[in-house]
Amino acid sequence: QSRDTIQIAGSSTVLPFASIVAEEFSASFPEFKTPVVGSGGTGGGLKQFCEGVGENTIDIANASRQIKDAEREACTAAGVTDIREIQFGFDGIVFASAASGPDFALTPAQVYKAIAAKVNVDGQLVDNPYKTWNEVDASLPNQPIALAVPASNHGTREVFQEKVVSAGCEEAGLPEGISEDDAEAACTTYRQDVVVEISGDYTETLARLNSDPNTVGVFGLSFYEQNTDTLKVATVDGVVPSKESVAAGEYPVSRPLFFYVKGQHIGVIPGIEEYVQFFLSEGISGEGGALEAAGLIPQPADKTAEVLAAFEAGAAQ
Amino acid sequence: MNPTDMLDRQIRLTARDVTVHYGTKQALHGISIDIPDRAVTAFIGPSGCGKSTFLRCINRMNDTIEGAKVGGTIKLDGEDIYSPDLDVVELRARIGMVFQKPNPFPKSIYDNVAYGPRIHGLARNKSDLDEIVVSSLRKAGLFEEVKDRLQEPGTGLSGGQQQRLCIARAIAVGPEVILMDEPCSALDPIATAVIEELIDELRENYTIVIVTHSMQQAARVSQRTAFFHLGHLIEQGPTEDIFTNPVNKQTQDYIMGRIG
Amino acid sequence: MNPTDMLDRQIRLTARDVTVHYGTKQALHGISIDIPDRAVTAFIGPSGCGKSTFLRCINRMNDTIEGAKVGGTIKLDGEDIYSPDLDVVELRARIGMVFQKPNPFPKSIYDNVAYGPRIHGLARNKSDLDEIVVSSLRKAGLFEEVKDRLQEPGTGLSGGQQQRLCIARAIAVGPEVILMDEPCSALDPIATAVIEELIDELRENYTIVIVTHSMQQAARVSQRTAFFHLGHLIEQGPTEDIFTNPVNKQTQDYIMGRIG
Amino acid sequence: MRAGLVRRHATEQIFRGLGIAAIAVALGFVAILFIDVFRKGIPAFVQSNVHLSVFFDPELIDVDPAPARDQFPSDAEYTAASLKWQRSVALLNWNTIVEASLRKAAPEAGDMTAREILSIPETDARHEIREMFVANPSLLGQTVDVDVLASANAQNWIKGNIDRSLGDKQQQLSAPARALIDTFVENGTISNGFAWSILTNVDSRSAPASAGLLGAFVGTLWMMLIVVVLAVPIGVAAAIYLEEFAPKSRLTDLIEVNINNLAAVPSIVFGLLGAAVFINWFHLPISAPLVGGLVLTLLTLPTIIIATRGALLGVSPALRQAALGMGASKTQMVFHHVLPVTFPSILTATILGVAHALGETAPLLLIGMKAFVASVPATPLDQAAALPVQIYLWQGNENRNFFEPRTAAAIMVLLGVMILLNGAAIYLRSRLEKRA
Amino acid sequence: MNALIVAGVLLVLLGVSYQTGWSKSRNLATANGVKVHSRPQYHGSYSAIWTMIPALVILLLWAWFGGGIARDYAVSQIPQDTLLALDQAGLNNALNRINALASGYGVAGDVAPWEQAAGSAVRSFNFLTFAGMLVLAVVAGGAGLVYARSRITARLRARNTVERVISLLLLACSGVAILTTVGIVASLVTEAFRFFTFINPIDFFFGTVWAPNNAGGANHGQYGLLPLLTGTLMITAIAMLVAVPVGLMAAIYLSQYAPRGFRAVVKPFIEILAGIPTIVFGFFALVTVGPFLRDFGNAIGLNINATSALTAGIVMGIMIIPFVSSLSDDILNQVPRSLRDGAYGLGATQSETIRNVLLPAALPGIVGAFLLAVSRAVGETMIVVLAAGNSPILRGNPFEPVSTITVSIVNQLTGDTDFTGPQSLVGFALGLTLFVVTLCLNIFALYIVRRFREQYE
Ligand SMILES: Nc1ncnc2c1ncn2[C@@H]1O[C@H](COP(=O)(O)OP(=O)(O)OP(=O)(O)O)[C@@H](O)[C@H]1O
Ligand SMILES: Nc1ncnc2c1ncn2[C@@H]1O[C@H](COP(=O)(O)OP(=O)(O)OP(=O)(O)O)[C@@H](O)[C@H]1O
Ligand SMILES: [Mg+2]
Ligand SMILES: [Mg+2]
Repeated sequence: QSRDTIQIAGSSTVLPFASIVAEEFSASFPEFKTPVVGSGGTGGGLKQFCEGVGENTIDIANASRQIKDAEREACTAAGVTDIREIQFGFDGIVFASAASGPDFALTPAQVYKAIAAKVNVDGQLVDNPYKTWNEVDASLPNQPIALAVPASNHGTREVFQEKVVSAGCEEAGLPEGISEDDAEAACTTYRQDVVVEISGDYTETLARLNSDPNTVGVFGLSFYEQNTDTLKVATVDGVVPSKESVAAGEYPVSRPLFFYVKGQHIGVIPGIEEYVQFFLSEGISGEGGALEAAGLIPQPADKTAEVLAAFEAGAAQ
Repeated sequence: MNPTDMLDRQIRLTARDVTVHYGTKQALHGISIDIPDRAVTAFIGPSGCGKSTFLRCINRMNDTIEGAKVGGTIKLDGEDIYSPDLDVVELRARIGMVFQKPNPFPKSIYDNVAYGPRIHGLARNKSDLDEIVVSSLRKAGLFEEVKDRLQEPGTGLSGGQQQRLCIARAIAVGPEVILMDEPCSALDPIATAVIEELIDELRENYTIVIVTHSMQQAARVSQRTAFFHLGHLIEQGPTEDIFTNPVNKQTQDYIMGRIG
Repeated sequence: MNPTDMLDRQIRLTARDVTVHYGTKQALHGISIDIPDRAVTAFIGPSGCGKSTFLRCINRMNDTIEGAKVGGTIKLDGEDIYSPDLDVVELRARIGMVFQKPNPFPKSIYDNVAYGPRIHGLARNKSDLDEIVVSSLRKAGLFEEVKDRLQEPGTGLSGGQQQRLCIARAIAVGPEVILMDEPCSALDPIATAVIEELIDELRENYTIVIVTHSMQQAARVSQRTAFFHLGHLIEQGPTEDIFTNPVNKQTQDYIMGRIG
Repeated sequence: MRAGLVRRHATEQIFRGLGIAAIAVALGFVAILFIDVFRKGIPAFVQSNVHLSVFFDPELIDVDPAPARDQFPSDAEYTAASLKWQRSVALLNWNTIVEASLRKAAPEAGDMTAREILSIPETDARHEIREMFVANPSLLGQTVDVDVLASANAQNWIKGNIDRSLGDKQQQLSAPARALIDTFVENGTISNGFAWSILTNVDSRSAPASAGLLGAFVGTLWMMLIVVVLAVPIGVAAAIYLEEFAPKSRLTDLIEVNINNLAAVPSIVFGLLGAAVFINWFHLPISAPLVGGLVLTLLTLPTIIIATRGALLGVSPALRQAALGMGASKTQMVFHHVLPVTFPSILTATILGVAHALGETAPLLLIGMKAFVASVPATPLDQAAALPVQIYLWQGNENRNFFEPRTAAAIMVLLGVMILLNGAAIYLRSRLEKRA
Repeated sequence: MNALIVAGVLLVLLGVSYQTGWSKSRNLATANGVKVHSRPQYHGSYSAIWTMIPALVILLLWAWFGGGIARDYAVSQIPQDTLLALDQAGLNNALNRINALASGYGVAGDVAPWEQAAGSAVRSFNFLTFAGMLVLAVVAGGAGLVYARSRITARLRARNTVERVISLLLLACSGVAILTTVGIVASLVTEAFRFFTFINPIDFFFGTVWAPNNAGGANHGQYGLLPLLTGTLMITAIAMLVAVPVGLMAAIYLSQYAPRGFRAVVKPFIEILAGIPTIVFGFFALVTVGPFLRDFGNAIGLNINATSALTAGIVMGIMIIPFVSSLSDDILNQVPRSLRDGAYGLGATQSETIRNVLLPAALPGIVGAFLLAVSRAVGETMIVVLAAGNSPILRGNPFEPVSTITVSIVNQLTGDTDFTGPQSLVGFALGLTLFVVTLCLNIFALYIVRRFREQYE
């Protein structure tokens, strides 16, 4: 007989949310087994997802970014043609430092200046001279610069680069007349002495902070919120990151979260449809729902309705 | 040939032009010899002359030594023992061997002796096996000494005891040919006498080849004697003839204790 | 005591009430014996009577056997060899041993012999060492046979050659006391004669204890003989006396070949 | 020579000292790790329970009576109706009942919001109560004493996992909720007990305090069973073939090198292999201990082969000759004499290999076993997690205050499994070991 | 289910055939007092082999070709005109749907009538072929049994046959290792080559900068292998510097000096180190060892980074201690005691005996243990991720952060990267490279060991 448990895999950012939904789903739908939620990263999850159609492939891939065209092609080539995208909320990305340390009020430009390999000093691109934060900007604490950022294998890195560093780079301005390539390199190359790249999860970032308390770390909002006793969050452009400020679009550093459903498995593996509907229901991913309590930033209800409608219409996008 | 020669009896083993090389070193040079059935053949000769090497050829134990190469032919009952379709294992079961250095298994005394009968299926049941073990140990003159400790390891025995254990182990299988490489080297005169008696008894039914350094022993137990020297078979013949009337000067010298 | 007794010479070793247990089994029962300097003492006795065990007590090789417990006292030149502050290593360097089963190291023949001199720093330089090796091998009557293959492994030698190698190895260290456990068991008469000659020569300066099963050998090489039986020292005395005029019935029986 | 002796004895002492030092170093690390893990993990074995007296209020539980079997002609119809009823029960807001019970226990909590009150019991309290009702619909209108778990944050507060002196902003619970918890602890509504939940529950994300190891534990047992059953015989057999039977040739050299090389292949690559071969090619199920076991088997094979070969190399030729001389065939020689002598080494190899497999996560990632699985696998074909995976997942949980000890507790359990598995092997080994 | 039926049938065949051979042999032995070459067990196994092999061959043929036949049959069930209209992907899709229908597994969308019909035809075809195959297998097995039985005589060398089969089985077991290698290479190679369509191999193998760019677009970043390779080698070297002396000395102490009881207790304790999940070691390194080393470095005037090659290497060294210590201990224990006695008898101290006699004699096995330890160190990931600083920069200072090949493999394969792009494919290329590098190291090691070993024996 065919598999009777929904198989999910993918992004570790989405994993906690999906797990909660899986559990609540089986509590509410006694006829279905609790879905299995695997990790493996967005890429890994989509790879499994695009392996083909059938019992030994997964039904749903969690993703902290949108599927790429090349991936979609690979999927199609393997016969996975009915891919339904579900966007279900946002993930806020915050800077936080040890609770015992000084407060940080950062701007993208400051972050850029602190970590770029070369910065613009008096119209010249020179090796980054700053050692402490207050050298970057007098308003910042006198503390050696050390920033734990997600490594390039993380989806968060892209957001961090785009919304903080690149934005900061632009804001800070580059010397006149440098080529586009050089400009991009200047905006995307970090100095190795102060930047710690974290390829693991936020716990690892936290451990870095513990081992070197001067470090400022990049965390998920939900991670920070559950560890307010040890972490202190930094404002960005003066905005305190919170669910409200992210949802309202005031806080700049956030990204949407997704999962992808293999349409061909609907009706074959029991419960997929119900799972999606349940996931998108008010009580789960809506405001005040279970996922919000777990740190998800809900998206507007009309957006959810739109997503659900598209899903139910079976629109293979 | 002498009329008392055992060679008028049936010949069990014939070796022709047997050579052995260890790597590049030649240890045996063209040995040709016939070994009669139901008789004891003694190999004598100075240390290092190739007696053990030749003995090991007879049951193909040289196969197990890396770098050893055997040439020539050896036949058991007319069958070439080096022929590719001969079953070496069966051959070794038929041609038992007692090694020069006692090498008991790191098992109990009982299991040491019972091992052969077990793998060859010689005992129908436990009491059969017990009997084989006890009688083999008894024949080797060891039973009285170890009867209270059959379950203790065979490696915890004294040198002479180990040697007798290996003899018991070899005869427990009831081989047709028994090769004994200095079976009494670690034994006192009485134990030696027991083994010699055993050999005498076994001779009734089996073919026995024994390597010994004791001329007296060779004279006592063997019917034929072969003298090896530096890898050559110098002389062979009925034991009496060899000892009383050796043809070859070297043999004479050796027996007289002049060469070694 | 007989006036020709060697005991009027200086006594090197005195054993008093030596007992050995292997686990619960008692292998030696209160052995007391004096071993004179510059003389050969022979231990005789049936297989398994405890000769090797007692020999191993003298240079504390029993320490290395798990479960072996030694009681009583043994003194070398008046010094208790079982005293805690005695240096076993030095003791063993002074009391050399040739084991019953030849146990060459898996090294070259040269290295086998050179090992002792090397660790004890007996050679100043390479040529010194070469000399020690060659002369030891020569004394053991092995040199001629192996001179072309000194760099080949000692384990590739024949049984008798291995035995002589072990003798060469032991004397290369120049011990004061040499314990030999059946040093000629695998040797032909000529090789045996060489070793006996060696023993005779060594006797001039050293104390020698030899275990042998050959009454003739004991008679030939030893000045004193001790007869063991079932773990007891039955009789000891000048060799002549023991062989011609044993006091004890058991000794007599053994020598006459009546008990084993 | 005397002078030499002094030097040699000094060397001897140093050598011996080095040996002791090495042992001390190794044991020291074991001790440090153990102390580290135990110090962190032991508190997790205490859980706080909230004693509630729950009133199954008919006004709130407004559902039809549960269907009875005799109302339906067939089992299928009954099951369908029963599931339908259960769904309608599930749709009720059971939190209100939990809240009411808590309010009953603490009259002083009058003005607290529902959210604050419900932050005290674990979120699965409502499921627990609902399941009681589903199992026994006659509870309607009755009051029953129920023990539910305190929430993770409440437990952090009670156990002091979180610094109690921190200000409101840094606390996870609101000030009234914290005060209420303290009151509950005082009046005995909340009490501490041994955390059986760790051992008897499956993993949970929505109710972290109830997260347990049972599923992962069973998954690991299945995998280890497969590893032991496959890797040991295959590994030993391969080693025997290579060492005893294979003609010594370039080819065997190649195989030898190749096996040594396999040992160095990163474990995640074995995961790739497993995904490609077992899942995509043989169509075995994903997330199944069977596949995990097979992958870990391949992972442990080199260890066992190399170690066994090393041991076989060390068997003295005299023993082999003795056996062959008795008319034992090569196979008999190997199986009757050589193997028994090398048994201790083989067991050591097994211990090391299985220990390695036991703690491995990376390959499981690619075959879908690094997953949140809230069930106990009944067969090796069911979805399951594994203990190291569980450790990994818990280790990454956001609620550090609660999951740091819990992770350590999971490690303790893993170590326990390992010690048990190895214990058997070690017992065997020490029995079989006789100095040659 | 099918598998269970097959297994059951095979088991029954096995039992019957063994029993047949066994009892025939017994009768031979009792009937006429002739000497039977082989023992009844061997005759039993002999006939079992003759029974199982034909049956298994049939089953394997079926497993191999059955799929193709079923596919052809399914294709034949598609109406001609529909078939002509289908391209390759469409055909595959149609076949998948038919098979899904045949196995009672629903399909998405509407089911065309011909699909339904084809589905049920395939279903009965599958059933019939399965049953037919089973019957055929039993018949073949039975024929084998009859043949084997007729061959069983006193002279039959059943033992030799059985043993040849055993040695073939043993060969097959070592074949598993080979197959694993083949599988690994195969599962790496295509994707690795895909990677090289993005990145020039020269840039990969000789590049000194490791900076994958995940942002998308044409800029994939730089994929220089050298920083990772040096990191791997450095950490492995440090780990071995810790594990070899400690492990070997511990082994020597345990096997030669320690009392039995002490050894029995301590050895398992040390072995625990091998089983602690590496993530535990990783956090231990990051939180405890790293800061300790940093402070220690400050105290003696060295600038040691908290996360560095040194930290990772030391902790990894600790983890692999048991690989060296336990295996070496067993092997040392196996050296015949007569060798030890020989050395003691010459007045060698214990340490001299160990160094000069025991270690050389045990060398081949000990080298095996070292190799195993090196391998674990090379293949280890988690410790490095956490403790080495994850800093893929080419530098030779062990006090600075580094990264390794394995870490990058895991990161790139399991991240949020595009699984079709070089960001993720590089994992395969790295895996393949590591495979080749360690292969070369192993060949070198074998060569060294051979040269070294020949002095002894
Ligand atoms: N390691 C041991 N463990 C247990 N018993 C032993 C051990 N070594 C010797 N024995 C027993 O102690 C007794 C004396 O042994 P020992 O080796 O001293 O005899 P031996 O006089 O040298 O005999 P042989 O002439 O046969 O060598 C024998 O019964 C023997 O079985
Ligand atoms: N494995 C081997 N490798 C190399 N040479 C060997 C090997 N075995 C024996 N030899 C050599 O072959 C020659 C004959 O050895 P063999 O063992 O046959 O002598 P033997 O007559 O039995 O002597 P002994 O009476 O000393 O036992 C000797 O020179 C010996 O060194
Ligand atoms: Mg010989
Ligand atoms: Mg003895």
